[in-house]
Amino acid sequence: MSRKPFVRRVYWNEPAMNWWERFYLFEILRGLSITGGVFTRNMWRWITGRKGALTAYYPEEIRPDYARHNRGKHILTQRPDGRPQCIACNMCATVCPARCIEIEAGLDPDDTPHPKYAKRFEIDYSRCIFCGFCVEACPEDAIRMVPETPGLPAQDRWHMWIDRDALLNWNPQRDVAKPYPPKPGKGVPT
Amino acid sequence: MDNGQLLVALGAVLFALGFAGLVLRRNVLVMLMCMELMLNGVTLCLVVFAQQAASTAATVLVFLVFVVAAAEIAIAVPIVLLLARHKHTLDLGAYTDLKG
Amino acid sequence: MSNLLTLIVVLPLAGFLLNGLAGNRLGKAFVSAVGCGLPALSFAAAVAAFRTLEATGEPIVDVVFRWALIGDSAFEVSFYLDRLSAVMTLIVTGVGSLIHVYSTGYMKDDASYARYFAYLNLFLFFMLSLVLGRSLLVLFVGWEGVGLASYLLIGFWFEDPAKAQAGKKAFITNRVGDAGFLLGMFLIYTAVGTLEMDRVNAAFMGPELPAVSASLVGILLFIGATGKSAQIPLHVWLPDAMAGPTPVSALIHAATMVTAGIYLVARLSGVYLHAPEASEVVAVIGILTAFFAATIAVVQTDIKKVLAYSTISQLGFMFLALGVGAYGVAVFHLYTHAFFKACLFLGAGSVIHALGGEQDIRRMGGLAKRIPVTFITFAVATAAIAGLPPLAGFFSKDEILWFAFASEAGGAPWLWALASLTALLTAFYMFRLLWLTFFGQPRMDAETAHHIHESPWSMTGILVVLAFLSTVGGFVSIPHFLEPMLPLPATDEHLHHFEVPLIVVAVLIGLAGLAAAAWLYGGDASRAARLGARFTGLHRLLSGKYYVDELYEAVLGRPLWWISDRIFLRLGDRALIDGTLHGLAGVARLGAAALARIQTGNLHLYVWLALIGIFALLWWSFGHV
Amino acid sequence: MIGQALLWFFAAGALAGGVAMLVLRHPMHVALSLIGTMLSLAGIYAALGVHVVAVFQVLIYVGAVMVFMVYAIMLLDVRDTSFTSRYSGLLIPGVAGLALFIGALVYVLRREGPVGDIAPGATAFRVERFSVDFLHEYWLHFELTSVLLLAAVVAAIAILKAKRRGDG
Amino acid sequence: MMQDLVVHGAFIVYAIGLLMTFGLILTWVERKQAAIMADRIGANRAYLRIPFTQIKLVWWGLFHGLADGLKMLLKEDFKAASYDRVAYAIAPWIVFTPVLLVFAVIPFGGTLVPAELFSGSPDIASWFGDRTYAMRIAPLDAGLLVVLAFGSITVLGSMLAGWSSDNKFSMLGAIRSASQMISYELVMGLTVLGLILIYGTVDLVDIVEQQSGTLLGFLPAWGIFLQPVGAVLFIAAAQAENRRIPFDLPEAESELIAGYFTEYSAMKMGLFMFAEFIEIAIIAALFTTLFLGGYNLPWMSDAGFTLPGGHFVPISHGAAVVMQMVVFLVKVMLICSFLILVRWSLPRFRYDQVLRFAWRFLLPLALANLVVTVVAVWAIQGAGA
Repeated sequence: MSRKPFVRRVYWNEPAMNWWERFYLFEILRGLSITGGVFTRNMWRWITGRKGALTAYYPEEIRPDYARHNRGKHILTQRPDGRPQCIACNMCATVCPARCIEIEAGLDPDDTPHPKYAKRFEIDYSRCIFCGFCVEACPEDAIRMVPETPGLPAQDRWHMWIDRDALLNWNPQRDVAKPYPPKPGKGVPT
Repeated sequence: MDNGQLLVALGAVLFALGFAGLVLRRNVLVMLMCMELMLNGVTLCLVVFAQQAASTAATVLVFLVFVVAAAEIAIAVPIVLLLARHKHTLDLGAYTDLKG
Repeated sequence: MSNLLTLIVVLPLAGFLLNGLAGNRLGKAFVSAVGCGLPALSFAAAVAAFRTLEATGEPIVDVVFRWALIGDSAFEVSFYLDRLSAVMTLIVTGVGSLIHVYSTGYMKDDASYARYFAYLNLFLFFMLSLVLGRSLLVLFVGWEGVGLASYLLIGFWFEDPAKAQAGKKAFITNRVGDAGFLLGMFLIYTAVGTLEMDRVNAAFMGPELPAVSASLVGILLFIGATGKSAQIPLHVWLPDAMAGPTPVSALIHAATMVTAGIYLVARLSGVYLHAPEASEVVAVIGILTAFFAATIAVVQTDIKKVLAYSTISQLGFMFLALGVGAYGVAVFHLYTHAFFKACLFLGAGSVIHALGGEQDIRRMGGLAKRIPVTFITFAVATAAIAGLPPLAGFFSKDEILWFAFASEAGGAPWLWALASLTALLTAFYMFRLLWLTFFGQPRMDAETAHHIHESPWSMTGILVVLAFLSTVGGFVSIPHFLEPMLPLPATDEHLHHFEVPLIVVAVLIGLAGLAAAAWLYGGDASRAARLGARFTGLHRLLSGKYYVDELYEAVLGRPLWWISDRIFLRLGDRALIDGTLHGLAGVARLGAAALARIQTGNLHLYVWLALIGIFALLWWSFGHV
Repeated sequence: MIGQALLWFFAAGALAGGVAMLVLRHPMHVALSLIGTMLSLAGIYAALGVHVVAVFQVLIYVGAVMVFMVYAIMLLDVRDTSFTSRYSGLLIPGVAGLALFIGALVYVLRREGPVGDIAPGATAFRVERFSVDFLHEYWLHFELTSVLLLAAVVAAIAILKAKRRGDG
Repeated sequence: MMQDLVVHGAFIVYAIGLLMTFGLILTWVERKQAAIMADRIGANRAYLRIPFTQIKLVWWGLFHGLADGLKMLLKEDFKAASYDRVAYAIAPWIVFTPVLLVFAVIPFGGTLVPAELFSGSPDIASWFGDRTYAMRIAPLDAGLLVVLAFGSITVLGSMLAGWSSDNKFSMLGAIRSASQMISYELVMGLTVLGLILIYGTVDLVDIVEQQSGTLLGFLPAWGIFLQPVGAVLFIAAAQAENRRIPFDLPEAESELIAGYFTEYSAMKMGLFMFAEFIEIAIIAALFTTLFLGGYNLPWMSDAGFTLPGGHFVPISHGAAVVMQMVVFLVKVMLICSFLILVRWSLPRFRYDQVLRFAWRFLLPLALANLVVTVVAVWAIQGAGA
């Protein structure tokens, strides 16, 4: 067995430590004082009843400053009569990389322009990756994403299984011709 | 049977058991451990006698036995490791290099 | 503060530990601060201790701990400060600190800077425990310790085998002396029952003398002193010891360590007062050493070797003083010698530094203008050692001469005569050195000459301080300061009218040396060369250092070699021991052949045999216990 | 009363451990039973009131010796005849010898009569007294112990070096 | 006799309850503190619903520890095809038991005088008579040594666990754990030696009692002021003994999955975790005892407070006992919190760095500390004596 002594590789940008830093102990104390300072500060806030953390207390608290173009929620658009615009073509379900859309088609002979409709339209939000492909794929503009955040956390995974009615009821888009609903806090609705 | 006799007898029996292990077992490590057992029996007897005589000398002896045991193991175990690496066996029967 | 003496001793030790353990990591500034600061603190503590001593008048004793308890006698590690050890302590710490500072300049570019200062501090520690130790045992530890430090420092550049060899030589030569020292110590212990030197002195000065020949003790201890202080016949190591860095030569092999022998004899003056034979031996050895070393120095060409032989010679002077009972005077000369010899060595170091490592005086010359500070200080120190008034050497040497002449405890005119001759030689070779180095035409090659530069202030400053001390140091009358404990011997009343003429003679001697050197070397070099040609035999004898090394080789080395080869190796080892062993082995082999059947190599069987043995033992114990 | 019961309990534990050492096959099990014996002995010492020895029994035997042993067993995963055949060829004479040995010891013990009861908590084993005596009266032994340990260190390093050479 | 049993029984119950509570709570404290340090919210989901109501007791997620414990208990004990069933089964207990036993010698309060405590009811008071009890379980004069001894046993457990799992990662973890713990035990022993030199005893009660009072008039006479280097070394070595970050090489997740207990599940694994968390409490208690004066508060004695001005405020015995216990607990909690702070602040060492740190940094430092202590003690106690 040949023993090759371990030689530590020296990188060109390796910072040189002076002996004070090499001594290690004081640098450790410095590091501890930094983390300890953060701890005491947050702890004090926490004790005095304020929020001792930067993170949002999701889902009870939702960040107000999501990006403007964030699209976190699907909706199904409706025809003027309130029925979904979806024709159950399954394109969205096909294109979905996460395979989280399930559609069961139904036949409605009364409705001659659109005899096929979605009897069941369900999205598994525990698997959705919010890629927006479904919106791209839809030929009927039946599915859209709106700038909201879904109340995702749930006690069990079935609560994250959103069905058609819910998708319609969230904030149903009644008029196809109209653009997206007004942005929050952006003046009067058009 | 008083306590003293019990413990001395226990020490003697442990010594005998250790010796028997040394004689009987094949595995070198086990034999080493049997030697430790013998030392333990001796220590027990020593402690009993020391307690009776209330003398520090015996206590010192006990302590020395401890040290000797530690030193012995510190050397014996590496030797066994070397032997095992050399012969690929722990069987004492294989170590007959010192045959006269 | 009660533990002042311990503090004095321990501070350099702390320096050694700090520099030795952490020095390489913490950089030169740290090393310099620790290496120079702690000895300086030690010096401050020594001054404080000295003030306390003068204030109380009582010797300070500082018991550190009990070392060993053997039978009824306890050996303590304790320190003892009276006027004698106070003088020594001040010299050691003071000169030591100065040389430390000097070293920061001299060793600036050495790779082993921290190691150097660690060793130097270690040396100070041992030297201080030598000087301050109350018991001979502590003194011996210091004695051996300074030997160790000296060994380490002589061989400091141990990559050079010659230098390592020199270190070894010093160490081994010292061992010879140490044997005598140890024997003397044993003798003292059996006779007096203690090794504490003040008690030993008291015992010998007391009403009933210990049942031991004081002379024998004295001679044995003196053998130790000859080893450490480089006296005939153990002087051979000191010239070689110049292999070490020059500040080391200045500190160890000129100012402090080699005077340990003087200190030992002076410290045990009680013994020597009752040992006229021993004193006589001391005086004769001293003057012989002084004379012969001086003659050798006349022809040496290495600047440091000249100084080394001069050191041996001066130590001989000190022993002469000790031998005629003038202990205080010996210490006085020790004290002045520490200043001017340190100055000379450091000056030599400065010269060597200026010349980029050149040590041969034949390739120097004309340096006076180029390195003026070094020159002036060197000249002052040279004048001091030559005994020109009013410099320090004049006073001490003059007193030695006077007591050699007139002391009732062994003074004799022939001692004086020889000492004066030596003094003449001293003056001569020192001025020769001065002339060859600083005057005349430059003889170095052009490249070296181009680079000559004055040393940094950390070196020249020290030189100036030491030159100043060698100028004024003589006005401190150490003999009178030490009179209470080291009384001067009575002098012959009839000779008192010689005192003033002798001084005049001494001054004249110094001037004569100066004149002779100026005459011989002042002009062209031809005069000296002609003189050398006329006395070729003598010159060769002197350059060969009387062939003492060769003599030892022939008288001791070869016979030992022969004895160990022929008798011990061939006869004793191979024939007797090996023969016996082989015979026994043959017998054993025969027996083993018979027993080999049991040796199966099977450990279990062996354990069985052991079991049978235990049974046999038990059986026996049933019958007998 | 409780002390007596504890004594018997620990004695039984030690004995069981000792016997198990003879019988068990795998060295690790042997080591475990030896640890059991040692801890039982420590219990006995503690019950006798000699806490120092008990502590050292645990600290040195269990904490150092047996840890080392277990370490060795852990690293040496050799499976050879010593695992398949537990005993050397001399099993029956060995057991006979053991019986004889124990018989002899018991005989001696009975012949010598009672050892005498022992008082728990004798002062010889107080930490303070022990250490003071050790370092004052038996300092030579103390130093010799350190020499022994030094020798052990040197030997261990020598063995280590031998290993390196063998590998090289 | 009976009285001793009662009192010691109470002590044992208290100690075990204390340790178990600590073990449970610390699992939560660790996460919560990490969250707070990292500007997060942290464990706050587990709650306890009062039966038949909708009142949820969230209490900042305090019940996470309980939930963890229950989860561990109720999980399937998934047994690997282990190399050695016996060793596999007993290994967690070998780790767990000594950790609990160590607490036996740690004094968690001052002196208890039951008669004075029950001075209200003369019957009980007379039954107890004038007995006094130092508040710790086992009155051993070798207390500190016991701590070290039991500390050395836990190594065996981790080694057995790693070996018997028959798994490379476990084995590596076991080897790392053994070498690391042996190395750091040495450092710990040497560090404690300096303290023993200063206090002149290994009895923890004695050590604590010597830490009452003040140093130089204003500092509490705590070990940390006498042995500051020792305290740092001790806490580093203890952290390493406990195999926690930055010394968590034996169970480094990114390298060894979970180290020597990779193959363990359910409560066996829970025991390892529990032992680790209890050991934090033990280390904190030990540190408090050795370096922070145990149950002592500056200016407080058994009888009351002596304020700097000389003003004396007496307190009753019961109050004193409770206060001492509370002081001890508070100190232990602070140290626990500090240990967790360290754990969440420093990155992990490399394996060779851990050992080099022990042998080439901490050990020389401990030796130097020892030498300095020896010299100082010797200088202060007087040379000749």
